Amino acid sequence: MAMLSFPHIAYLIPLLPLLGFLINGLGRNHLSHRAIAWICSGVMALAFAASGWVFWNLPAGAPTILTAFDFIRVGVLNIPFAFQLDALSALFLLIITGIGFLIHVYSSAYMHEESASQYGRYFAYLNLFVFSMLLLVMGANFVILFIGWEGVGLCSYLLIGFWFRNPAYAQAANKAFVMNRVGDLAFLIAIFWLIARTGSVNFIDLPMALGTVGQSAKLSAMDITGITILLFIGATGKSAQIPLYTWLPDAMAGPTPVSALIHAATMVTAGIYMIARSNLLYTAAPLVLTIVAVIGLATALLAATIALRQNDIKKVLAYSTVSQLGFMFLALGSGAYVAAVFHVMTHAFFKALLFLGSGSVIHALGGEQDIRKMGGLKKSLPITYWTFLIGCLAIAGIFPFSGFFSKDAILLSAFLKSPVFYAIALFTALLTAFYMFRLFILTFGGSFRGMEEQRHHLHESPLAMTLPLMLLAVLSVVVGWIGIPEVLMHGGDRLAEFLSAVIPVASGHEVSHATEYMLMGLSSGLVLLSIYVAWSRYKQYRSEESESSLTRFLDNKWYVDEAYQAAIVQPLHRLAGWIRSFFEPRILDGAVQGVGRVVRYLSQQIRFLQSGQTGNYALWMVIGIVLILSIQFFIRK
Amino acid sequence: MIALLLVLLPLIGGGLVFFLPRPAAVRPLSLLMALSTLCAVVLGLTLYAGIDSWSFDAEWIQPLGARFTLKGDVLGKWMSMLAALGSVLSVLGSWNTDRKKPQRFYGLLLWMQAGMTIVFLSADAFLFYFGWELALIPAYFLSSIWGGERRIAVTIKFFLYTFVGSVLMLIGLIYLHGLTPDGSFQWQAFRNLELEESKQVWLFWLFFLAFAIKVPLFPFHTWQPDTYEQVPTPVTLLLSGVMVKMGVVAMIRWLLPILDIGVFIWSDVLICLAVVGILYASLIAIRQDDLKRLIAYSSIAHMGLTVAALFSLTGFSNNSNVVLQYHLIGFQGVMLQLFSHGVNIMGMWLLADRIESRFGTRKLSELGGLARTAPTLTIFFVVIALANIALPLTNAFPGEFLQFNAIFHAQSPYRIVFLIGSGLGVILSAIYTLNMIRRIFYGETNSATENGLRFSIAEALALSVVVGLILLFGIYPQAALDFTNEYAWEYVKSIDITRFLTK
Amino acid sequence: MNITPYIFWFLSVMALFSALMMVTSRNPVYSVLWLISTFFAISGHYILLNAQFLAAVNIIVYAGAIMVLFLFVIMLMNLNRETEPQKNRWLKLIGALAGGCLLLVMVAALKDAELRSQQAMVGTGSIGLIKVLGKELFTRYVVPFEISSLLFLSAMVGAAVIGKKETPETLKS
Amino acid sequence: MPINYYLFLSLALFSIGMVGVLTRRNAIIIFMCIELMLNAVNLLLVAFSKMHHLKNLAINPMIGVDGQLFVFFIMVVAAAEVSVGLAIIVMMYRNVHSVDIQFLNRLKH
Repeated sequence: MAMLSFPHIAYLIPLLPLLGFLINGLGRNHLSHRAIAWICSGVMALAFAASGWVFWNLPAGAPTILTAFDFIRVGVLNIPFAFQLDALSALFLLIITGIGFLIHVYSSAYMHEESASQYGRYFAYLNLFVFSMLLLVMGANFVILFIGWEGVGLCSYLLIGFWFRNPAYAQAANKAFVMNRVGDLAFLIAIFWLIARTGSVNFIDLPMALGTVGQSAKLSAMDITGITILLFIGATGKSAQIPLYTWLPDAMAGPTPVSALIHAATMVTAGIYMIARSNLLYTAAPLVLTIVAVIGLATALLAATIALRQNDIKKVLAYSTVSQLGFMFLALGSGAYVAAVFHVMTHAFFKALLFLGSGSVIHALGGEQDIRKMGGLKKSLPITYWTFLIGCLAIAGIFPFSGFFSKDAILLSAFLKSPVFYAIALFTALLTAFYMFRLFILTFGGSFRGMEEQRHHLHESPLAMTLPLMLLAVLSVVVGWIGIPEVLMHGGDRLAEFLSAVIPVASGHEVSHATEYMLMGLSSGLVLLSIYVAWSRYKQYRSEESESSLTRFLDNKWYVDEAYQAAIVQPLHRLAGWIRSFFEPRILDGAVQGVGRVVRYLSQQIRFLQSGQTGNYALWMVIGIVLILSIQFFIRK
Repeated sequence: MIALLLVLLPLIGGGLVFFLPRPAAVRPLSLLMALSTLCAVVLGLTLYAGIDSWSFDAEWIQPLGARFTLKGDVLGKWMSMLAALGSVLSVLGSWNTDRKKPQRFYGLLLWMQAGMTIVFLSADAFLFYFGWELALIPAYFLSSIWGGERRIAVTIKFFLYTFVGSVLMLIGLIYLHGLTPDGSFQWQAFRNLELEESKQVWLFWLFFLAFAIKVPLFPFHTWQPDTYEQVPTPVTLLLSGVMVKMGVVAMIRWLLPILDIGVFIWSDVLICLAVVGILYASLIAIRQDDLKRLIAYSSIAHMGLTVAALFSLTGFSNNSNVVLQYHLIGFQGVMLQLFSHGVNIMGMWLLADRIESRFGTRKLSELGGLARTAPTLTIFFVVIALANIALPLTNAFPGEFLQFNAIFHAQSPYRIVFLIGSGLGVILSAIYTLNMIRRIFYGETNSATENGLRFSIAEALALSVVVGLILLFGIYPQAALDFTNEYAWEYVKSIDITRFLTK
Repeated sequence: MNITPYIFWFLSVMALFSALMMVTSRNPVYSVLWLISTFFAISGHYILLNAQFLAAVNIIVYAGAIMVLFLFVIMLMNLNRETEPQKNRWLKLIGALAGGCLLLVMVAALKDAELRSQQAMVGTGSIGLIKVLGKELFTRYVVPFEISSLLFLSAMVGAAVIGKKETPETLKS
Repeated sequence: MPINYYLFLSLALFSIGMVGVLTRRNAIIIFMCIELMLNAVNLLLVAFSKMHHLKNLAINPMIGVDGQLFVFFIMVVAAAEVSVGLAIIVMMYRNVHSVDIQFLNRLKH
């Protein structure tokens, strides 16, 4: 079967989740829970298998382009509906389908209390999301990428608003979509710009556009800067960076597995994927790279400080996600695209693990999300406890957990970019370790602080939930070993080697091994210290009522939401209201009606002539005759 | 022959329906007529695609020099397909609605279709004007007899407003007619005039105002929300799905090729108006509580984008192929979007009608929670609403994508401003659409929305057709682009005004 | 010494004076009488112009039949008192002014007309004689003449229908 | 006689009739004024007929007959008009007990 051989099997990867979406979407009223779960997880497993197949058969070197059909072909503009298979997309395919599969399995238990049709709806959305995400990473040009980009935004919107009866959730869904659209607009303009200059949106045409293949460049320096900035603004929307990050914490309104899949592991990393994909452009725009690095760093720091004071288990994880995404942008900005992709990968595993773990906790507590009302869950939820610990260690960056390697690579790249960046990044990493262990200790350590009836119902989650946890825990440990730095193991950085076809290995800055060891030791030591501080601070639970202006500032998340509200939303709202209730009816329509009113007024006046008195009519007639005669005889001479 | 058939079928069918003695047979008969028109279009596109079958020419009003000339170029074919489709959807969508005097209602509806088809196909300015008014008059009766509470005032406003435009256009037509050497109203004769700049500058406005009012373009739009709100929804469906396209089609056929310099001179102003209109209408839509008005404003915004793209196509190419290529891209976007927006907005009206008739209100604030009680409605609504805001893989995306490209390539120093302005419309459209979805479907149900809603077979069929078209042209827009490609290329070459430089 | 101008002037003055009196009399009956006087003056003019037939018809039809009809109606309505409500004085003034203006304009316009030098044939000429007119009327103008009889018939019927008293019964039917 | 004299006489009569129409409110008087105006015109017609007769006598001895016949027809029409008009006035008087034209403002509505 030709279809099942490489590369055509790649078509199956997005089509399978689409099939799952169609079956579940159309048959959600007729299928049982079990059937839905099996179909969805089944298509994901198959898609994962197909991705694996693609991954192993991937030829080295030039990417494989699969063109399904012409999407838009007008004149010089040719946008094929094509997929690009290369190291980068194959890697993302594996992550998406793999984690996607695990989360589907997990969801089958987590969402079990929903009615069959809601259950079907949930899985249909989830499958649709995976489909869109796969389009995003497989697309061979910016337009297909954009299709997936908007698609994941839509699914994110649908899933955040899954429990639509709660107006706040629906509002959060709207917010997410709209903020994403802001970024999308910039992305779109970047695409138009690219089309205007090069007439092509294909990734494989980028080197040509840059003039690296023996041709003169089609893009001027200004074009490159503009396009990359716009693309980056697009990425800040999707990947929740300053200034468009505030939707992500609100997006926690969705079911927890959704947060794990979409708002931690996959969708939010789309921005990193996109920039890594267009790394050639970014490398040619050093100014923009610096901007990316600064924004990433600022976001990382900002989100980390906010996470320090959050009490909602998912909110902490959400801010930590924002912060980690900031790290990835820092890496991108430092030119370390591989490190960014590496961190995407490790982060996908450990953050999915953490989210699923928190889901398990929430599930056990019957929907409780406030960590002040948790504690002492270690005994009742042993699997969750251990896997969560692994996740925390991974995110904190303890050797040999995966986070260590990826974070270390990022810190190193930041150091190469500027020691100041390094210092701030390191500080952020310490904060990360601190708030993660604060979360961990408050949740699992100490004694239970919840209600009595919750205590009775405490139970470990079913196997369908714990199995993904365990698998992810294992992966969170081992996945980092594909990118062991050169200094620890010769040829250990297999990831960079693997990606070298897509992302040229940067040469130039090299640091001595001693420096590298020192940086590694410094960060590890400080992180351990920070964990210890957290442990000593929170091993005995005390309420954190000590209000200072700083803590209040952090509690209110730097008042960013309020600032946006006051600076953008409210004025816009008021402007719209003014137009609707004043400008439109009074001025514009008023002008239209005014014409009518003037005519009516004049006719009212003229109506007095029409008194009904025949005598008057005769009088007017005579006057008219006189006038006409006068004109006729005296004026027209 | 096909072209004549397309005009005659609804005209005669409308007459038959109008004088039908029994109300029971009205809907099947009008559906039959509408479907047969659609079949005729499909036949014309497949079996009888030759230019002969799409042309018709006969003596008409000899003293005036007016001829009954129908000429189905690709634009005409494309839009008469939309008109036929709109008519079918309109009949299907109101299949279960009882109305007083249905004979008159559906008869007028079909006549309206006939008028619009004449506009789309005519190659004679007098015939064009005739069709333009023929489409308007049934609309007047339909809304003044079957409309809502404020129908009389609103209908008068609608009629007078559009009529003012028409009269201005008539003046322009007569003026051009007087200039033709053989006293003809033929398109080709007008085209051959190649007027000097000083005349085009003011003649342009005579035509433009008529078309802008029809589209409608900011600030000539105030008739539209009122009208759409008051008019019975099957009529609104035709009005906004097809009739407003008449304005754009008229610009494409009678404005850009004939008064090309006038268009070029004013293009900055026009694009600016269109872009302001996008933002303006979108902002109003954000604060709109009435579902039908909201859809009306969204329609204004989207048509604004189309018009902006259309007027970006004008200018000098200096015989550079590249510029023409980008004009081609933009024009293809306009062509695609004309059809797509028609389909989408018709879908929106079908749903709005159903919601209003089922729950007795159009106020978003009085709806809510329908996602739970009416899931099928929700799915249709979300799909169509998202198509309306041009989500990728729906039909509006390729169209708007290409249109934005056109704006980016406009020969105007302000093109970046225009691009960003119209781009902001994309964000605003997301805001109002999602708000609308949230307020209708999310949240808790109330007493009105507690009982959901089921679709009849006819309605489900109509909506499925809409969704099918949305997905077809969303996933494979090339089908439409291939259809219009050759015509579009000839067209953009013909509106290039570089030839005036060499004169 | 030709007497014709004197007769002309006399008749003219009489016509104008009677006309003025007709317009200004309060009592409608006086108005009718003054109008009859005017008609007589005009008939005199006709005779002066040797339009004998018209002079006769004018007296018989106008001064005789029509004016008697007026008189009858006025008396029938008992309008012989000076009961006519007066118009607003301003309106009267404006009316008079307008009429005066008309006269002024026409006179001003015509006083320099080239036909100033033309003469009307006075006292002689045969066209006004009954024989000539009658012959003409029954040959060339026979169709209009017959049609005018139809006009009279319809006027008669019309007058009868309009003048019929409208009772509730007739209204119903 | 110079035609001017007749002309001005007719104009004067006509204007007097016009002033009467404009200033009086009694329908019958107005009617009579109209008759006066008709007569003024008649007079002028006859005068002109005689003028033409004089002028073109040599060419056509019958010229000018038409003018007088026109006067005749005007009289015919006037007679018919008076009969109908008076009938209307009578009816109006029966209905509103007045012949004041100020009551006849139905045209306003």
